[in-house]
Amino acid sequence: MSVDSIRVSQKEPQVSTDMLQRMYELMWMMRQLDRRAVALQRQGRLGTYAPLEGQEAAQIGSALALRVQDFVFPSYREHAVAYVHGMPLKRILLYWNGRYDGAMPPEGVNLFPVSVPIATQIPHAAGAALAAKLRGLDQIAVTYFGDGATSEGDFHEAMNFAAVMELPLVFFCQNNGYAISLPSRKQTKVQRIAEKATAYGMEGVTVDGNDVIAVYLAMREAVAKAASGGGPTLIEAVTYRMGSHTTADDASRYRDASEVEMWKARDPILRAENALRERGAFSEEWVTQVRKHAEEIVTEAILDMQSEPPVTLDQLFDHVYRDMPKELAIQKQEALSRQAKGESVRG
Amino acid sequence: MSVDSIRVSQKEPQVSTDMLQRMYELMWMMRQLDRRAVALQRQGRLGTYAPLEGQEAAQIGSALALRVQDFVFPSYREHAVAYVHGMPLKRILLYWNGRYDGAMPPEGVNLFPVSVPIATQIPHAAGAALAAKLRGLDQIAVTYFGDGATSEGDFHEAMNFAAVMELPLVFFCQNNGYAISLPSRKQTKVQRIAEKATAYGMEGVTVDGNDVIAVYLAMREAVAKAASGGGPTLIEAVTYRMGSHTTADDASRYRDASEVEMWKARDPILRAENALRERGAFSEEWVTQVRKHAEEIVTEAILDMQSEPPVTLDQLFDHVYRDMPKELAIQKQEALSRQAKGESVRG
Amino acid sequence: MANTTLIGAITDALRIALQQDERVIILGEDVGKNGGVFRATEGLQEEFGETRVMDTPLAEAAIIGASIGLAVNGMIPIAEIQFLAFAYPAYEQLVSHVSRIRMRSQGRFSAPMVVRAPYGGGIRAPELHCDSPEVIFAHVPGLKVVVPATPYDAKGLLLAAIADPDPVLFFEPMRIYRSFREEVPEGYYTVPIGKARVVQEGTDCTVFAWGAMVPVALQGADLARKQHGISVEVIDLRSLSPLDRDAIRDSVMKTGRAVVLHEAPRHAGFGAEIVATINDLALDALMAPVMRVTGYDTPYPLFALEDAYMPDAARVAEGIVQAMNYEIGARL
Amino acid sequence: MANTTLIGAITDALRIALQQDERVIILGEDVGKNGGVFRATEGLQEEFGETRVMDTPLAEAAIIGASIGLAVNGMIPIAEIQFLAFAYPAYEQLVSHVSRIRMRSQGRFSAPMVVRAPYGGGIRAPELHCDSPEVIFAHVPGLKVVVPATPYDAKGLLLAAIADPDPVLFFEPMRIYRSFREEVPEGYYTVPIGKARVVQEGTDCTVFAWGAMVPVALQGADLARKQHGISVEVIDLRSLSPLDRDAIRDSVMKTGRAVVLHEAPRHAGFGAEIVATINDLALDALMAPVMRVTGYDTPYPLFALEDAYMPDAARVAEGIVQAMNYEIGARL
Ligand SMILES: Cc1ncc(C[n+]2csc(CCOP(=O)(O)OP(=O)(O)O)c2C)c(N)n1
Ligand SMILES: Cc1ncc(C[n+]2csc(CCOP(=O)(O)OP(=O)(O)O)c2C)c(N)n1
Ligand SMILES: [Mg+2]
Ligand SMILES: [Mg+2]
Repeated sequence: MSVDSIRVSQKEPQVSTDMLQRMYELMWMMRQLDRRAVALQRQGRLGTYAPLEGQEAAQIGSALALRVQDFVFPSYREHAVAYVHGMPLKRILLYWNGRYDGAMPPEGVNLFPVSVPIATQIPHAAGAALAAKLRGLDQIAVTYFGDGATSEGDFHEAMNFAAVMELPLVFFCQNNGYAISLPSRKQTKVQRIAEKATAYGMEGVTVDGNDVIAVYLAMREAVAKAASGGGPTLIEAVTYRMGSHTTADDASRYRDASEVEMWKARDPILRAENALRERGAFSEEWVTQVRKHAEEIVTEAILDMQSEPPVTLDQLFDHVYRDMPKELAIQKQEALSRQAKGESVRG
Repeated sequence: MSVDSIRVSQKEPQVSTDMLQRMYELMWMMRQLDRRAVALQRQGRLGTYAPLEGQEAAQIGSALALRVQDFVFPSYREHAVAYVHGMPLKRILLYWNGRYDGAMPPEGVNLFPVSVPIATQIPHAAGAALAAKLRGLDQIAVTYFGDGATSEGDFHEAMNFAAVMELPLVFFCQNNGYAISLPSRKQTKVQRIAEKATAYGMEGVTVDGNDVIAVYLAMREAVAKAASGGGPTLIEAVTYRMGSHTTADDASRYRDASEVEMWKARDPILRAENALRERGAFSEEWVTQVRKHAEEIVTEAILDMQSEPPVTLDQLFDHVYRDMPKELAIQKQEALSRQAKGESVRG
Repeated sequence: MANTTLIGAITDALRIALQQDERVIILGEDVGKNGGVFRATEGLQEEFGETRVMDTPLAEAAIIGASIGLAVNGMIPIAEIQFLAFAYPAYEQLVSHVSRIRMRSQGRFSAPMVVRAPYGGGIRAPELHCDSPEVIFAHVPGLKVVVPATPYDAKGLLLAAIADPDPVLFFEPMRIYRSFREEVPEGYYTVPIGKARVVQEGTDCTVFAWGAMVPVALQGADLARKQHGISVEVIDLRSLSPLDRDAIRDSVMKTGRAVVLHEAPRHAGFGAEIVATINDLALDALMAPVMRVTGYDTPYPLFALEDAYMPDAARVAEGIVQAMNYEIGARL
Repeated sequence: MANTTLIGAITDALRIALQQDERVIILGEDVGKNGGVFRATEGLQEEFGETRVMDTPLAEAAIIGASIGLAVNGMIPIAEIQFLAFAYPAYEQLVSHVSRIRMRSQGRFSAPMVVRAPYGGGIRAPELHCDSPEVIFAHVPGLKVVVPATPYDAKGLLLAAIADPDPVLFFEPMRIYRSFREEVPEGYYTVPIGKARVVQEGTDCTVFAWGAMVPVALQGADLARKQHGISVEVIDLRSLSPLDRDAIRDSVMKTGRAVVLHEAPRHAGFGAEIVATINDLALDALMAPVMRVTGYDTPYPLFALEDAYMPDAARVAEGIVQAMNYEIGARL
């Protein structure tokens, strides 16, 4: 068990420069998306949004280590994971605009919808991993959650299930130091979330969550282990949320500016930039290109999101059950006739 | 942390012979009660009952280490704990006869009623310990539960609360090897339940649960630690339930006779007898006296239980709220008039 | 045809489902070697192996939560909760996830699964084994709630539940697990979910019941007939969600009087929904208030008091007679 | 008198309770430095210290479970659940323990405590923040369920809840946390739990509502008056358990028609209990079926659809008009 060691990627040059550039591109793009989303929310053009800034390395490093067939069960802040795993940016934005398209990955993308109630997605991952095992699939399940989630019963029950059933599963905890306003030291008495794995007889790994390569390597190892029958791993990626909990939150109420400054210096994108520079793979041209590209993609996604047709009442009624019960069909008719009378549905 | 060492009491002669004799007496008495209760159930004179045979040392050793003011939150099998902490035997029996008197300790006895839903009592203990701490009382809380209970979310959440809040609390797990039919190795991947304490930054102790002195000493230490502000401890007492899970269960369906035989050799009463013999404090006269006394007490409790007056409808209606809502008062009147018309209340 | 009990019919249905469809698995506490605490899964692990009939750790939220993952990833889990009152810790998973995954993903994912749980009182069981919290599940859109009252229905409804594309909660009235036998067809058949059953026709008053209260309804009807010559229709709702509102309307339109019977406390119990359904669809025919014969508004008591708590035939007959004797307008 | 919002009145009540009684403590997620996600506990930790206003780890079952232990051991805990939909994991503790400890111990122990939780929709909140599951709590004997609709009531009912010898669930309609202000007395006063409030008198039809639906009821009543000259009585139930059945009876005996309004899905929602209460006590006066204007039988949707889902004034007026236009016997 490597619970107490924060892995340092520099010792392990197992990542190609191409890959590192790809990581950088993705981190840059997601940061753009994130900042634009916060701005859109301020303008009233997006609902409450949960920003990820600061956690790009943890999310992208881990998601890049997954295979397309692996099944991801995210919390609500894993926009970058979702994107890397195949969810279009437009849909990610639509979710935060209160639209179901955002909870619906394209066919073939094994991504469960966002789970808002904390830790509730973790047992789902255990079930999916069990299904993969029973069906003999070359597939693992991965679940993402925060430091706060580890206090919930669902985390515990799922960890225990996975360990005792030796499931192909990676528990990926982004320890960003806070659960809304609660600092980790008031959340748990252990120094490292990864220590919690001990209680289940599971391997726990702590990784520097702002080091994209370190995260990638730790995840790749855990995925390989799970896929080859080695059972589950708990990975703790130590990171920091630079912004507020959501756009409805004001982090300055409970965090010191000095702490935020300290973490700014550990910025994951800067770190990747430095790593690229060391390899001589960072140029102004290249990065200008990267930024321009990101800008384009993000802008396009936002425009796409905004030009989405209004929602229809079908989305409210048609998928409660596969076959609509009679009473619900009557209610749908009533709703349609109310709508026809002039009440409109917000889009 | 002494997670991996099963403490051996013989090395620590910190228990007086008087105390050891008292332990023996209590164990003997509770075994009598237990066997009589099983017999009563077979005769239809008691409801479903959860026998404790085999777990006398774990229960009595630990309960004797408590102070009268300490607040106990038991599961459903802790009849011996309840008795040692001040609950009359008669009431213990009444509970298993479906009577509320059995869930109501005498004034001054800080014993919460039996908790049937597994692990749900554990957070209560955290709350009581927090109250003691906030009020500055010289009181700790103790909660009892089984190996199976450690898989429930409530166990986890309460352990975390207690550790992070440094509560005066002892978590006492009787690991009797089974949760109904599920053997511990299918319940959890760790060898020792006490290892689970690590996840919370709590001390975990495994003790030979069939060695009454060892249990007593471990508990005394944990109680002293909690009482002096040292925070919570998880104690695992390794023991075995000799009988079935309840009188509605048939343990032979899922346990080998050879396993049961092996544990018979580790009988806690026999072990205490040997310890007394070593100290020259065990004689046939004495033990005859002990048995006779136990017999008398238990028989008296059973007779008392059986001569209890029939229950009244007051017990159904009067304590749902302190002040009976109007609608409930109407319902009580209806029930009373139905009863007057000839329907009787089973007692 | 086999002469079997309600629980025997359940075991039969489970065996058929395991045989027919490889995706079907059973999971829960003590369902394996022990065959469940009521023996509903008796012999199934031996027959189908540990990967089809799996004992889980003691954790209801995880049993239901994992079932969702199993279902969205290609399996058809049948989860057993040992007693329905122990499903409370899984309520979150049921409400926030099981019931919503189809809608949340607009059909991209779904959770075809069955949750079986014995429930109800009357067998001198220990505390908290006897709750009848049907209403808290029936209220949740996206779930179906089914309660069989006969061996025939138990088998047919359970097989329908397993075949259903949506999650079905299947509540088993343990009081009548073994209280009578009936001929049940061998092999596969289903009873449609959402259709009530007219147990006995009558013209003066309808009694609505489900599960273990159906035999009580019949006894009460019998008393009312013998003592007062009242002709009572008895309807077994079988499914609380979806509810067969047409059957409720049709019967009350005919009889003009109704009694609702359930074990749960009255206040905001499922009986209120039946009264409201009659209000919605058959108010004009109603010649007396619908009588609610239910548990009192107290927790289900320890068993020394359960006979006083549980509705019985006398109370049903009392409700029927009250409905018959009611004079419209008397209270105005 | 202070001019304050509903949430301001709650903060005021909490401050008074903390001042008055040393046993009172507040616990929950983010209630301390952050003052709660809605700022209901703003400034209280600073004023009373970390031992009176305590941030807890993220674990609802433990928050409620620990509150029981606190209460039986001499404290009066006020637990905050961040949003009511996150109380589901604590449902077990509420049903199996909070509600039963007095009865189980025949009064030897009791759990005087308050659980506060914002609830309901209409504010474009993220998914699963908007459920209105009142009925699943109102059904549970041993609990009281209170919902304020005005700043005055919020303060008085909350202080009554804190003084109550039994556990009270206090559900706060977040949609009207800050939507209007009203004069509220300074200092201590209580509003009795279990008494409904006649918001507006009327003669033709009664609308029953609570929480954020009370203003909607008033708007709907206004529409009905303006467009159709209908005189509508509006009653704010304030407490769903105990329910003021007399107030329901009295009003319907007078008006003869009723509309029940709530956000939750209709099926087995609390509206059914109101219909059933009218059936029990005022059927003879009823000139039309009670109309249920409620959320549809779907999960509370993502917010792009919430306006379509939530009952509004137009739907209330529609319900009133339907009740007025109903011809008795037309369906026979
Ligand atoms: C069961 C539940 N309780 C409370 C909340 C409200 N809530 C939303 S996010 C959050 C903090 C989560 O912290 P953490 O798990 O560390 O994730 P992070 O937000 O830091 O990514 C809380 C308390 C919730 N969504 N679900
Ligand atoms: C929440 C809950 N789930 C299931 C049960 C049914 N049940 C009663 S005892 C038991 C096993 C408990 O095992 P353990 O915790 O080891 O305690 P022991 O019986 O061995 O003392 C189970 C599953 C229950 N009472 N509560
Ligand atoms: Mg966090
Ligand atoms: Mg055990």
